[in-house]
Amino acid sequence: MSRIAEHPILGPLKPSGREVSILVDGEEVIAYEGEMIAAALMASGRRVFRYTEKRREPRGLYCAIGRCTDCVMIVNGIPNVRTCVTPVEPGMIIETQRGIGRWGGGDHGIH
Amino acid sequence: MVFTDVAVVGAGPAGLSAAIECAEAGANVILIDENTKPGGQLFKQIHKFFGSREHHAGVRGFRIGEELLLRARKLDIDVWLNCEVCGIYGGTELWIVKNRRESRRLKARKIILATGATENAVAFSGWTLPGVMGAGAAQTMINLHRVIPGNRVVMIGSGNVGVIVSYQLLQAGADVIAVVEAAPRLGGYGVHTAKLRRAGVPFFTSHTVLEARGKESVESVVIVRLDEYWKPVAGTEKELEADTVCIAAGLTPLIELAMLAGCEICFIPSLGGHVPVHDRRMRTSIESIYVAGDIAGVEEASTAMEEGRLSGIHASASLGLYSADKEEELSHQIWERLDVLRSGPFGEGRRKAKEKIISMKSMTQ
Amino acid sequence: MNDTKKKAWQSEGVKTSGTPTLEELTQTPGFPSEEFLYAGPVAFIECVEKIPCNPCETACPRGAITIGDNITELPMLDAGKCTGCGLCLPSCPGLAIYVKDYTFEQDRASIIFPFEYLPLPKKGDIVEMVDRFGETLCEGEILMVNTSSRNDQTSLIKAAFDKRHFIGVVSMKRLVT
Amino acid sequence: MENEQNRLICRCEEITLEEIIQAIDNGCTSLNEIKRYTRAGMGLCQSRVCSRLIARIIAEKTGKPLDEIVPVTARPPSRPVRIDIFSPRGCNVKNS
Repeated sequence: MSRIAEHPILGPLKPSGREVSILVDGEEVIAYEGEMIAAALMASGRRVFRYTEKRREPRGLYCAIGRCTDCVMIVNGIPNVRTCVTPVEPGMIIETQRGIGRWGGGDHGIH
Repeated sequence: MVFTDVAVVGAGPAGLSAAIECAEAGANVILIDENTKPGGQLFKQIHKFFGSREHHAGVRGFRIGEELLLRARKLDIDVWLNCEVCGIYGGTELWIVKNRRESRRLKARKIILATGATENAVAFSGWTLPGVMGAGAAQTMINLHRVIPGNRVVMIGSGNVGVIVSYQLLQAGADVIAVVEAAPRLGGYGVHTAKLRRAGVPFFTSHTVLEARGKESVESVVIVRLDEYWKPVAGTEKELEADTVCIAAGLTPLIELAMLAGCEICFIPSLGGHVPVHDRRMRTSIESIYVAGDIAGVEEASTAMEEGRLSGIHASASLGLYSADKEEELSHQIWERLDVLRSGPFGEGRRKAKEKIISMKSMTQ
Repeated sequence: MNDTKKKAWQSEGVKTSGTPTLEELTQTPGFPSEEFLYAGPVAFIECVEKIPCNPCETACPRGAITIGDNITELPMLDAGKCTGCGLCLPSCPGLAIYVKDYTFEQDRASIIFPFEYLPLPKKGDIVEMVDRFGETLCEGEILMVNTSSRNDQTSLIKAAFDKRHFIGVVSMKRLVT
Repeated sequence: MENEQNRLICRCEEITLEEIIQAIDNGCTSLNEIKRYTRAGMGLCQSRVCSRLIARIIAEKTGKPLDEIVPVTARPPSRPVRIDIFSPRGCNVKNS
């Protein structure tokens, strides 16, 4: 889980935008503006994006194109945001979603 | 409400080609896509395409995508990005949600649906663990987002998607430790499997993934041999150290919008399942609605582009932009190429399946 | 190649092991016949399945490759016309062609093969030459690395290796960063 | 290994194989019926991931041919949208 700096076909990495800082569960993560949130998280080694409502099981990226909705997280206080199709903006606050998530974010105590 | 001659839903290889044809015919066309960029899945196809030399063979998929975008720009095609089509009414009106918060209505004389397909799942034990993903998802991560989704990958499925993505995972710097195929024979082109094999990737035919294990994400994968009735053989389990499982179990056409519109559907397993019935002009049972690409039956990007052009030509002709003779001439050229792409041991089945759909359409009329 | 491996290679085929058997290859019209196999640089077209594809046909400036109007036909190599120039290599989307020369040196044969991984080897490097299963057969000395933009990111690599492994060697082991 | 019956089929609503089979045993023979009975396919992805899996289970259990197991009824909105899209002010609400 790292960035592909050099690629035999695609050449050197051309970032989608400038380096920006986002906050993921309170930790600073450096991401590229405009890249998908899920990509930034996986590049930082994060694979668990949420825990499910019933079984409290971890989930992460599954389809990567906005269809399966498994990668949803709380983004700037809005729950159920598909991180694989939502671009990074500077200063974004991203939280692991527990269950169906809560508006405004923050832990709602199911874990 | 915005009015246009043709609305094309989906800016992948089929939709882009359709919109270009419509614009070249002189139609006002709006091309709609839910993503932030046009191109669909074409830009993650970094391998050289097969086909005839005159038509992009030997050219990498993403370069074909760049070429299509350039043509679309030159033709000044109106592309609505970040726009999800949420409804379709009376065969001519679309309800679109832009940026997930702004409703728009669009009325088109003709609608071309090029919504593509979605990846099939395999529901083994542990398939919901982070680290288990579609092969297309892994391909999106490595080739579009330039992030490796895992270092040791087990690929499920040896069809062309499975073997192409496996090769691209190697190119991205990951290790593919096994390609697992439930059937006794490999599905993809031999040239693709040979590339993997000489890179040291082992194939396990008549095998499946029994379980993905791990606490917070995949830590190991158990594979098992299948007998001739496709049942696991006890005692043949092997636990492989892996952090990622990719599922390449085929694709299903995304037909929701066609169903919403009331298009007649039929079931063609070899083309991915339920598809809208359509004729040689790619027109569905609803006169104003056309389909092109994977929604009309899962094939390849090269056939999708030809079908897109076909739908664009006929939609334009139905608006009176081409004479019957010209329409026939243009259509004939494309059908010749489609017949070539659908030939040989791999393509013949698809050609027959397509003919079956087309014969249904003629029967219902 | 040890005996079990050899047996596996002979009893399996491209649809089970992923790589064609020697029998499948020798029956393929793109594989040089015995007469030309050891006679000098020649293309090996390991295209054993009928898929609609023909760029190799026009890539050859000498007309040594024929597919015809039905592009699903297998490419047929006229090894007598082939000079082993390698122009057909990057044209093949399946990376299924390479050029080998049994007469390269007294003890060493040479191979030019397509390669799409990083890092690339450098001229003079000693690498591991592999067979169709990815098993290392012998060492190879890199003689040339061609990254011409004409080949669109498919590098062509020329290496010399022990000619006792002439039939087996098809590529080199990927290098690790 | 987790219990085979406990294996999830619908990822969104966390519906297990056992629950799907129960629904079939209780008379469900279509994707629409299974969806209403168990909620499988009613989650955010709107059955895009699991419908094919459930169709196969129905076919195996009931012998019903796959071509007769049609996709769930499509209804607008065909994509998940925020509820405020339906309010008269919907188009003016800024992403908070």
